[in-house]
Amino acid sequence: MKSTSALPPLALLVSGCSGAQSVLNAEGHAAIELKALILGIIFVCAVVWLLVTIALVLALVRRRDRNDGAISERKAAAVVSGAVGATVLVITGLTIASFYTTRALSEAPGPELTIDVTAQQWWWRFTYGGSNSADAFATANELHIPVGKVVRLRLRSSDVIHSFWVPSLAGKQDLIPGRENTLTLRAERPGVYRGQCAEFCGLQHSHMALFVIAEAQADYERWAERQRGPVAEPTEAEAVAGKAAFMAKQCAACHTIRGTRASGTTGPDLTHIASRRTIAAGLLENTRGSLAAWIADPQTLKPGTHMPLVPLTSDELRQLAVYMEGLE
Amino acid sequence: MTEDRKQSPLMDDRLDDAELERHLLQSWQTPGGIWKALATVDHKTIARRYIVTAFVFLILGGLLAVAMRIQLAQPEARILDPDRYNQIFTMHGSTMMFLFAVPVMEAMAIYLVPLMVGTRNIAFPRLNAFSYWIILAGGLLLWISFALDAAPDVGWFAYVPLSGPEYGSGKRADIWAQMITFTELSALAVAVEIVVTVFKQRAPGMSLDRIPLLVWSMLVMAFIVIMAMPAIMFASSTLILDRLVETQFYNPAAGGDALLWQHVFWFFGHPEVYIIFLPAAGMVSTIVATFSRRAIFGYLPLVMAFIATGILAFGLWVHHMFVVGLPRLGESFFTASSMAIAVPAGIQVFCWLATLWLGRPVFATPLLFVIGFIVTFVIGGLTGVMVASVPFDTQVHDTYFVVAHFHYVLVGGAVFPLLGAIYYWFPKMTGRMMSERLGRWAFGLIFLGFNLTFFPMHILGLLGMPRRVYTYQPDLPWGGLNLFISLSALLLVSGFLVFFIDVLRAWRSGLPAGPNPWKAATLEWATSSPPPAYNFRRIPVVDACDPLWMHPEELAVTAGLRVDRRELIVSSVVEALPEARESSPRDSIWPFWAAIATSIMLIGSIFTPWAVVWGAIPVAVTLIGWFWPKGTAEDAS
Amino acid sequence: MKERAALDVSKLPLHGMGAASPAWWGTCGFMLIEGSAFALAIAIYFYLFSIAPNWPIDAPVPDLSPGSVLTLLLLASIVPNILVSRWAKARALAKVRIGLIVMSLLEAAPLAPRIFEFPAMHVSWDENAYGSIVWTLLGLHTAHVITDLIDTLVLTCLMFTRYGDNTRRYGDVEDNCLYWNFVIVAWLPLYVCIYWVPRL
Amino acid sequence: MMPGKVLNSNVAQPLVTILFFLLLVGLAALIGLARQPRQYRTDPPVAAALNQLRLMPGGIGGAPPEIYFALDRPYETSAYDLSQGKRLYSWFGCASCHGDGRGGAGPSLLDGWWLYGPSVVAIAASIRDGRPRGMPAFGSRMTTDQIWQLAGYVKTIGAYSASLAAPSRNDDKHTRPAENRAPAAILFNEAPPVPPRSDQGPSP
Repeated sequence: MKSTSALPPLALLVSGCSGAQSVLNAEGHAAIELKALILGIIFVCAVVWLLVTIALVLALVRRRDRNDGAISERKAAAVVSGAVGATVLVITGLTIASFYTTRALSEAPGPELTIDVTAQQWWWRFTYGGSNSADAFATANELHIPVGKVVRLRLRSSDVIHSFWVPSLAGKQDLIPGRENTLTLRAERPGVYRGQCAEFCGLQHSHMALFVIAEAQADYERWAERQRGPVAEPTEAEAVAGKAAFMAKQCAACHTIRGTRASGTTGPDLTHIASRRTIAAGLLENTRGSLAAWIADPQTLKPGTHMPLVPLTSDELRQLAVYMEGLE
Repeated sequence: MTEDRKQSPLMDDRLDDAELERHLLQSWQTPGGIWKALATVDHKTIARRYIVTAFVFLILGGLLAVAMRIQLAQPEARILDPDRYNQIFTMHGSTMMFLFAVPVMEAMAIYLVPLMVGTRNIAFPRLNAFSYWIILAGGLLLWISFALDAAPDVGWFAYVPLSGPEYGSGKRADIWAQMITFTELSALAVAVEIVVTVFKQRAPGMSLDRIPLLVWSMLVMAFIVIMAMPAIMFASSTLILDRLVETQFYNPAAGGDALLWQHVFWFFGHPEVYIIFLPAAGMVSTIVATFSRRAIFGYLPLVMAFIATGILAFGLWVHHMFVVGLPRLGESFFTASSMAIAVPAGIQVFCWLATLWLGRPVFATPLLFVIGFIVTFVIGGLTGVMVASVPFDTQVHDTYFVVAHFHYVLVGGAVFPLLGAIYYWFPKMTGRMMSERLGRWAFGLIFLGFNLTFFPMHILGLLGMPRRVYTYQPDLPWGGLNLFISLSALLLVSGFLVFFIDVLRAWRSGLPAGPNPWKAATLEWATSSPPPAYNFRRIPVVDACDPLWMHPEELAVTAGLRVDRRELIVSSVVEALPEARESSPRDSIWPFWAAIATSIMLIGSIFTPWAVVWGAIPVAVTLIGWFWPKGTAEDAS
Repeated sequence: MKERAALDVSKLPLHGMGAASPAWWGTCGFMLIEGSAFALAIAIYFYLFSIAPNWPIDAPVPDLSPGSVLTLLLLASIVPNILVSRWAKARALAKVRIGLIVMSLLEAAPLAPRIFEFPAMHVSWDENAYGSIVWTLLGLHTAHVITDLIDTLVLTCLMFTRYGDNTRRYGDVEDNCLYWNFVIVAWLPLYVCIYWVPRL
Repeated sequence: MMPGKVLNSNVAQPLVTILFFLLLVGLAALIGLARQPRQYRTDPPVAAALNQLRLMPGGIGGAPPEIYFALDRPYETSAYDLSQGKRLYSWFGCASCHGDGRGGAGPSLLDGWWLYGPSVVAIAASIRDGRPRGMPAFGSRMTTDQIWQLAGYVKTIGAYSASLAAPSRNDDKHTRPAENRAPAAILFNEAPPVPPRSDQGPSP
């Protein structure tokens, strides 16, 4: 009933813009190290499991002689001690391996770029260039980084505990209220990497995705330049009407569009929303249709989200979507 | 005392067997009637209730799991809304951990420990009755709140600040915290009973090196409960204080700390796993020995491994917190200690393998479950080694890999042995045999269904699927595996269905078992099945680890106990030399009233802190009623 | 299975005392549980201490006098407590009765300075984490004092009834004395924590 | 002897347990009929109906629309809506004038004096349409649903007695007891109120 209205935009879901979100698809410095360690440990453990299972099967089906009592008891004691010794060796080896990986990961050189990450229910705010410098800008749910550069993320939460996890680039790190954590990334290859909140954070924990876009330094600079720049002024009549609706309706109270009256900080910064691949923290592909669907009824698409259902006429809705689409 | 001597009470050495049984029954049996049923303190009756209750919660928790699997079978499914889903996974975890796994292991201890150490009732039987009513009240609190749409929705470890005053609106988190208080209260009571029963009520001659391994494992489990549960009681109380009267334990703005919760919770939460696993290890040791037809290989190393596990269990809670940003050096220490616990686990597995190797295995259903246990538990243990590694854990923490890992440990490591134990001790508890044919079916379906359900979750985790998501998007490569898992879960459910059908069938019309159907070695098989209210006609005297194998024809017993009152033998801790003829309390309704008074106080305190004050008065009154002497023969000295 | 009488236990006492009594072990078990709880509370005190920029948080150090008076009162009750325990072991009914009355008073006495201890913290439980933990420590210990006081009062009444002169009751008195000693011993680290650690 | 035999302990115990369960699950189902699920989405027609505030002349006091009662007064009784209201209190900058509730540039919300009457509908109207002497109108900035949530919250913090459904303290530093613990009654005489007019609601 309610959900049928949600299906068309859902069916339009992203095809090209979701990078794989997989530990095994390692494209970052840390993730590559981790993948090697993970596969190594899994291999060792698989061998151990195989040996134990073989021993179990043999113990169950072996042919039994009449009187092998006392001798085999002693032999068994020797074998068991040997196996315990082997266990000690294996886990010592794994401990050392894991220790060296930890050390290798924490020996990264100083950061060439620092980005502030603030998590809130249920989206990500990325602030570039410090919070009060003139050319600082904020974006949401989409993190652009230059390939091959060491990027340091300052992780903070403004409500509950979240966890920043982009498996193709690095292991996860929690964002904890009252504390600041850091995570260092270095993408080795350009690409789009999907990530997701990994610590249960309430109703819409499932829909708190982000994309990391690693691109060549020049592309990154171009992107940052445009983000820093002013908002695109609407020219089309529909878009102009959309802007008016945006300012007149409740939208402006929570969202910022730099260069306009809209300066709310509760929701994501929309100055360059059209440059993003998805909306609503990775929920929908960023198209006019899904923008309209999202604005029309966020609570059906993402029940419990803090974006309220604002009653709009269909004209207003279309105009708003057109306006949003023009905010490149 | 002199008075009693003059009256020369009825002693068991002057009676023939039939006469003795009649008198013992008169002293020990609870007469029929609902009212009397509420007052009984027989450990077997209470344990049976505990077990039935725990399995009811297993079924309820399992149904929740099925609901989650239906929701996750396809991407963006809208069968459950996120609020309901969050309540369901919280209920599933809390029910399985606090209302099924821990209570059922304690229940097995309550049933088996007194029988295996050769005594007539558990120590503090009234406390035992109390503990049952308390856990029942806690379970009902949780499930009634679920029916009221007010079930906790913060996960079974209820991290603050999500569960704290600002973000956990309503009474949901308070209900979770108070449910914890109920279950811990009952667990602590049972732990004390087990410790004292094992220390002081062993049959004469059952020195420490002759204690059955199951009893050892239960003893270590009881000590872990005693050391670990205060942590969770403290955690849940401070949470409710934060929410109700504004203390600031978890508020960073006022000097508190969100991570403090995680430290305190996991200081309990990790040992909790061993509270569940160690009894299972004891069951495995027992079943392996019985069906290998030989004494367990490596009794001493096994005991040492149990104790080492119990101690190490307290040194690795931080491995649940590897991604919260603690200093790396400290994390490396916890990697080492977490890995180290693989050594005692390895010792146990190798000793069981050696026992099977040296013995002549009989492939009865209990042994099948043990074989399934070894295969799956080793996987769970090895993935445990994996997540103990800090760098490994940063990738799989809070993903389906971890979900797979702990289901392998808890279902593979504890539920498989438990099901084996039910098949093994069912004849003792009911006097009837379960079906071998259905047992094989149940084992086959559960083993296959379990592995098909949970093994793919490892892969899902590596493919990046976080846990506790109510849905996922269709473009993510998780759909196929999730559908496969949901279908496999049906197989697992059908296996449990066969098991429960077998239980019901056997309870009604199973073949009579006789006292010792498996030709086992420990004392519980020396009495009839089911055991009479007094457990043993005469208390056995023990001179070996496997008394019934050493002396298959006759049982050495004591003589000289009174039969006109409930009397048993208290013996010394190490050598089990008899020290006194102690009386065991009669049935009493007071524990029931005390449990009701305590429940009113605890539930009231969800709503107002003053409930602790006015609620304490009826609790004190019922406790005085409980302990006030009634002038029965049991009070004589 | 045939039974063979191997051991005659008819000469054993009908109730063990001290370590031969399950009740004694039960008391020890509960002391272990509560000891763990106290140890944990102290650990949390130091945890909060370690993350706070200054300690106590936004409050002067607590006044020494009520806590010290309470400590002295508790320590003073050790001697009569041990005496009562000995009399109970010797089954001296009259002495135990008097001793229990005295102990009831001595156990109620610390509640008076305890009332003044809470304001002496100069911080309310809801002001900050420091206030929360010291109030919790005091509250936890007060709960133990009150529990043991009620136990002592009930035992005192019991000793004046016809059930009084009974090995079990004497055992109960001994266990109660043991528990009161635990309440005293548990207080000492709390006292150091609450009153002296902030002064370091 | 017969009933005793029928109800011998072996059969009676599981029976008692199962009976107990059935009884209590039945009880739960009964109470369950009265349960109140959380609502995240207000249907636009419902929101429009909720927006029909019937106020007395002068905007003082009034009656909520019929639908408010049909919905069972959710904004005053649902803990979820109340805590959402609390969130909105900080998100929409109420604190810049009303402080933590004790007032500042704007009047105190905790002293028991309601300039326009203590009914939730008057509070909602104040938020939606604004009031003379500085209270801005939020009708264009908040949705009807949000206005009601905020109004419910504001009514709770200034209530005369604590209610079971109430949000509790914030994790930021706070200066007064949380809403769930103490109603504002302890602050009723704290600040001298603006001199009351008889038509501006009852005094405490």
